[in-house]
Amino acid sequence: MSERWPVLEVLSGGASDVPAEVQRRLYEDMILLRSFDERAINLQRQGRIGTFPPSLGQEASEIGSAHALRRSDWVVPSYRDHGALMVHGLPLSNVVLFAMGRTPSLSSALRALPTSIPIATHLPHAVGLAVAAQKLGTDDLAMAYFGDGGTSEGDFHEALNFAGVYKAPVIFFCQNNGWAISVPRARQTASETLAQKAVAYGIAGRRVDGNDVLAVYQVVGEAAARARRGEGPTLIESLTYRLGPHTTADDPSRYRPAEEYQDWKESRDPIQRMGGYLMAHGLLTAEDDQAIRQAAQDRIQAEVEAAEALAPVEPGGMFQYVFRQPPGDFAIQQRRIEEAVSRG
Amino acid sequence: MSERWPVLEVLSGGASDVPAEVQRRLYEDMILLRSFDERAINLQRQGRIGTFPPSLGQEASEIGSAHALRRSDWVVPSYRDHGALMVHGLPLSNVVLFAMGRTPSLSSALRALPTSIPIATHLPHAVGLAVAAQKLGTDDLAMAYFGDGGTSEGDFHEALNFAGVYKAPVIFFCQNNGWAISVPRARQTASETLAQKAVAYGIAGRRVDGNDVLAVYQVVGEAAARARRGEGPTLIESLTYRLGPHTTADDPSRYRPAEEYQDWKESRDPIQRMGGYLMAHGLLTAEDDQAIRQAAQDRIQAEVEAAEALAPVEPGGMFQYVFRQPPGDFAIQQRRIEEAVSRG
Amino acid sequence: MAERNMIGAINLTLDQLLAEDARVMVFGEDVGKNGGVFRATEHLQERHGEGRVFDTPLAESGILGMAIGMAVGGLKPIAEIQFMGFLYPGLDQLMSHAGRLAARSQGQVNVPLVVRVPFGGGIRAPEQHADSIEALLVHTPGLKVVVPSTPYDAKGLLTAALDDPDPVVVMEPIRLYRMGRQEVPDGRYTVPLGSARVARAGRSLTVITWGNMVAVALDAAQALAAQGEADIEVLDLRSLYPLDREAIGESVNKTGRAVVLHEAPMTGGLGGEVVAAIQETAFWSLEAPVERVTGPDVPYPPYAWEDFYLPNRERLVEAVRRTLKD
Amino acid sequence: MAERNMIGAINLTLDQLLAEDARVMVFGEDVGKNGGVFRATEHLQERHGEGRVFDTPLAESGILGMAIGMAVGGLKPIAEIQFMGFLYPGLDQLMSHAGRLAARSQGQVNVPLVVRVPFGGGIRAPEQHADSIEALLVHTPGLKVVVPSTPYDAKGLLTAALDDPDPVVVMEPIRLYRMGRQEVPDGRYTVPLGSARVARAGRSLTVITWGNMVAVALDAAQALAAQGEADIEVLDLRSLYPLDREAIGESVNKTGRAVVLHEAPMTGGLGGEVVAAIQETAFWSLEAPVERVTGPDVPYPPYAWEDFYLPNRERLVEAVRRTLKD
Ligand SMILES: Cc1ncc(C[n+]2csc(CCOP(=O)(O)OP(=O)(O)O)c2C)c(N)n1
Ligand SMILES: Cc1ncc(C[n+]2csc(CCOP(=O)(O)OP(=O)(O)O)c2C)c(N)n1
Ligand SMILES: [Mg+2]
Ligand SMILES: [Mg+2]
Repeated sequence: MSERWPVLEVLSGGASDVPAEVQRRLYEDMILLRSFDERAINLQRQGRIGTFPPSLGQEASEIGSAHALRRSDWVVPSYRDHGALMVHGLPLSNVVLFAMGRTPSLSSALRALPTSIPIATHLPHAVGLAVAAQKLGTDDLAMAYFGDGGTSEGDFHEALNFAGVYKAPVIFFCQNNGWAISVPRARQTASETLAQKAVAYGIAGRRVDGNDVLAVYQVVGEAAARARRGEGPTLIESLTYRLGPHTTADDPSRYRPAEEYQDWKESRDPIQRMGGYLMAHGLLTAEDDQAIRQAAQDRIQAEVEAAEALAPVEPGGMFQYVFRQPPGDFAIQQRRIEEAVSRG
Repeated sequence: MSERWPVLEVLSGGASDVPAEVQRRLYEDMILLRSFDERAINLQRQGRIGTFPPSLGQEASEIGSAHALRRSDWVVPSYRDHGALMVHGLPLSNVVLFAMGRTPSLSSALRALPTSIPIATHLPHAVGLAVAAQKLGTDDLAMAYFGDGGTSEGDFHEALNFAGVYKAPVIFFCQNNGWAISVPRARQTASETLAQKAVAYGIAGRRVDGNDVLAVYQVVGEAAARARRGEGPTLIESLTYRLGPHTTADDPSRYRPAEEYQDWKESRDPIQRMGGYLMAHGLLTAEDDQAIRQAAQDRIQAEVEAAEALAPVEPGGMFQYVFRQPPGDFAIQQRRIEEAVSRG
Repeated sequence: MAERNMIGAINLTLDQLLAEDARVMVFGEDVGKNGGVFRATEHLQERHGEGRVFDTPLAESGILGMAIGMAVGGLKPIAEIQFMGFLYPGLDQLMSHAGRLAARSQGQVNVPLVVRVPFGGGIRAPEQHADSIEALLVHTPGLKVVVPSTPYDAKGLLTAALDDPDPVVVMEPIRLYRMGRQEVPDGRYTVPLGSARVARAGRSLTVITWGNMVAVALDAAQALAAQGEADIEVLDLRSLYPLDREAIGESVNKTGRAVVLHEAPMTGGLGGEVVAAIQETAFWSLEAPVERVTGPDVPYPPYAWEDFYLPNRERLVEAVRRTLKD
Repeated sequence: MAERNMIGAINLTLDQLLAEDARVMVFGEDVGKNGGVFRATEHLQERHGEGRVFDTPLAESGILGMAIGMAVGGLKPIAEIQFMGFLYPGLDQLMSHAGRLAARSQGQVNVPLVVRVPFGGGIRAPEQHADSIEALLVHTPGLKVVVPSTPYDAKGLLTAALDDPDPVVVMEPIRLYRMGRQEVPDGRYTVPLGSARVARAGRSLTVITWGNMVAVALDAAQALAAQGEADIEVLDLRSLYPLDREAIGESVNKTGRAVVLHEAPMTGGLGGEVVAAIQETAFWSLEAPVERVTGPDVPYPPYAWEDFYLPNRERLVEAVRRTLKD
């Protein structure tokens, strides 16, 4: 079966026709994301933020996919997609605030839904956003992010089926990072590939080397073009690997073979691969690289400081946004809590 | 795609190697089912029973599939599968009682779950029964019945995926009768066939002419043998047609093209086809046929009389089976209702 | 203005809402050509086209999940779930998402979604076609829940639900769809969310109820009045979230006695909330314990038992008598 | 007998139940090699094999649906749902099936299923990791629901749940998993379903609660006792369905006053049912309105707000004082 589902690679081939400045930008954003995740893990260890889900190792998938979109497209993310959202325009300070327990999700004024913690149940929203774009006569699309584990949920199925029936302009971007917490991909489903699940819905399915940022950029670009032409949805399986823990609360050494991890870390790191490629094609020097890394650190430092500078939250905040038109009960409930707080 | 999913037919070929008495039995049961449904529609029109879902036109799928099972296999039916249950051993009087609103489902002491009205949400139960058979070391299997509409529910997906992962001895028998109430198959999913949905789960998929009772018998028999050998689940798409209304509360002329109906009725009726085949092969005479039909009428008459002879229900009946160990509240709630009834 | 039954009022309202705003979309299982299993959407596809009124695949979570996305994406979706007993596979979308997206996004996103769900018993339907799960929805933060008991309110509440910027579930009592007619204005009007209605004014005791059971309450009230036994006030809540706690308090403070009536099972039913609301707003006026007359704690039974299951006039009258005796 | 925390008690119980009956199966997301995200199933796969303790695909409806089939098919499944906030996509299986199959089959089939679900707040977890939806489950006919608040009860209730022939949901308060140790017998014992526990005897007022909030109630009771202000009785319901209405009535008839305490949102919460139960069993003893101290009607907030959301000693003490004043 897998010969019918070839894995697209670009970095291993010749020169890419992606403009040099875009290639460079992809590399910079991967470094920014990696640096941010490392910093966040540190902040968590210091007790300055709570549980955090790093995307270490998945930078090519996150960054390459999001760069292939327009700002007017909808991003529908899972909890691990601060990388894609950052590319779409999300300030990193929002990510810090989220991890500080000050926002329930990565929310923003962008064309993006807030990050969704329940697995795969956000996929139908992407279909709805795509249907809305269709009915409103735009050529915008929606792209949902989720993991290999997410393919098992019923909502994955319902979303892809609806998308097929309505030929909705939606991309289902599945980061197959090998694991759903401790459950390996092979125990998640008996299908040989995840891309082949597209067959069930009469829609397009693609596999891509998810640690090859140019390949990811290309495959999403193609799916987006198809969607905008009215040719319907695409399921993309991006083959990558989570180099870190599931979240800072997880210990992957309990369940994951050390050799597997070593292999991915040493020979398939997406940043090293892109860095090597850029250098080989004369698009990056060691000094550039140094400067990019320093700029990332500086930017992250500023974002963390911005987040930490905010005043403590007030009780009213949890009532504020639940409804646009809140019921009378809210005022009473809020007052009672405020009174207890002021007494306590 | 559909050339990869050929439709098995038998009646159009030469002589079958299914034993003559089995062939004859298949025919008899199809007639019994057809006669029963016609009678039930009549009873409903006379107000003697409530809403009823006939399986007119689907007799080959119902009867052929169930005959391929053993009594120790589990049947996991939808609301339209009194035919399969009858073959498995269900007294037809139970069907009448159900339609009289005296039982919530077709329940029985057989290895069968009660009929399920919520669509497709019974499919995971079949997986669980199959896993139980597996773990208990038997070679029994479970077979779930559902329709084309049922393939859209998330539980269809979760069930087939679990079955694939556990290589469970389960058959998913999908009667594609062309319609889910008023929604045609083509608006239910964009996949060209329903059988190809098996690809998503790495399991076997088959298509069969669902109005060809010998083909259905064969395809289910093969899937059963595979399941018993530990080779895992099969999704079967049985191509058939609902000749009647969805239920007696439905009016298909509102949504269904008359020509489509005429075509299926006149040239693809499963009973006519099998009758013709048996006569052509010298296994049935016109007098036999007459006798079979008369026997069916007599049996149905007896079953209807048995059901109608029962005494009216008592209030306690609705409390009786909810729990094996009911809470104390039940006695109080029941008493209050009984008092009101005796006063009223 | 014409006399209409409830299903007619709903059909008219949908037709008008579709006509007045191109962003309104009506969809669900069998709502298109078939016009809905209860005919609530009859002729709407013909009139407004397949782009506006359309069938979905058979998947409730998909319907509601897609509807959420459509609402966020700038449309005004009105989704139909065929029966409340088939809302279960779609509950997650209401509970994990519709009710949370506004809070989750800190107000960046909101979900102006309307879900119509026929519910309740009394029509001798097969299993799981008669469930009433208002208590589950009311306990879901971020959702609003309304339930009309008259054609007039059906139109006004549905219009108000569409106008409301938050997700609203409109529960439609199946048994009332074709029971009785009422003058229903042709023009647009709303019945505000959160306001109960005094369906009958009275002085001796308040029966608090909603949906199908309003008719039972009015019937019992009439019987008791006819016999000169009691003068019952009937409060039709109409809006279950927000709950009109003021109207509850006002009525019970006046009458001093109350019975709560609903068809869902007793334990964990919304009756408990109403009793607590009475406790909180009218304790010092109470002259007798508040009784609940409800369905028993069992799955809605096959229809041979339906008359035993559903609260009826006799059971309500008995409860009223007990409450008046104390 | 050894001192154990709650998670240790649960782990021990599962180990023993697996050992004593080959039909017992333990499964869910990450319960195998990883031993569960809270380590409730640690080492169980090593000890009992992959055939008995196994991971499932990531799909809650699939887990519970398969578990139902396994139960009917002759096994004794103990399914884990990772957090109560992820039970939503699986609710349909409990509501349409687990709770109905016995009635639906007129007793031909029953579902001896145990579902373990960590729930509740207080551990600064991300969104949807702290929900408490007992009210939804209690209102579902055919289900039993229990919630331990001590290591001893955790073992006894889990064993009783397995012995029970009906489907039982065991809600495990996450915050109590590692909070405090208690002597837990090594041998088998059960805590009967349907029986509340007087966690502290008192005469002035009854606080009725369950799960995490038992600790808050005991804390408040101690503070009020220390100041000589009041002698509070704390009733730990332990079993939410069946509900021990007798114990509620007995306690409130003795004290004459009550406050109901839970962390779920107020409206439609189980607090309403408890208030109604008091109304029905102890109305004539009541000297003041029953108050509810609960979470507000909002989705469980991000953890910066957690201490505002969760009922705490201060809020309970204030409510007790108000109730005593009347
Ligand atoms: C509906 C639901 N069930 C369970 C969980 C708990 N959970 C969080 S992440 C996770 C694994 C997800 O794996 P995958 O989809 O592969 O994404 P990844 O974390 O690898 O990016 C689980 C089980 C959840 N968040 N939502
Ligand atoms: C979960 C759920 N949603 C909706 C319904 C209402 N309903 C009953 S039958 C049906 C159509 C089923 O079509 P299909 O699966 O093709 O089976 P068929 O009736 O054709 O045999 C619908 C929508 C239901 N019973 N359950
Ligand atoms: Mg993964
Ligand atoms: Mg069909």
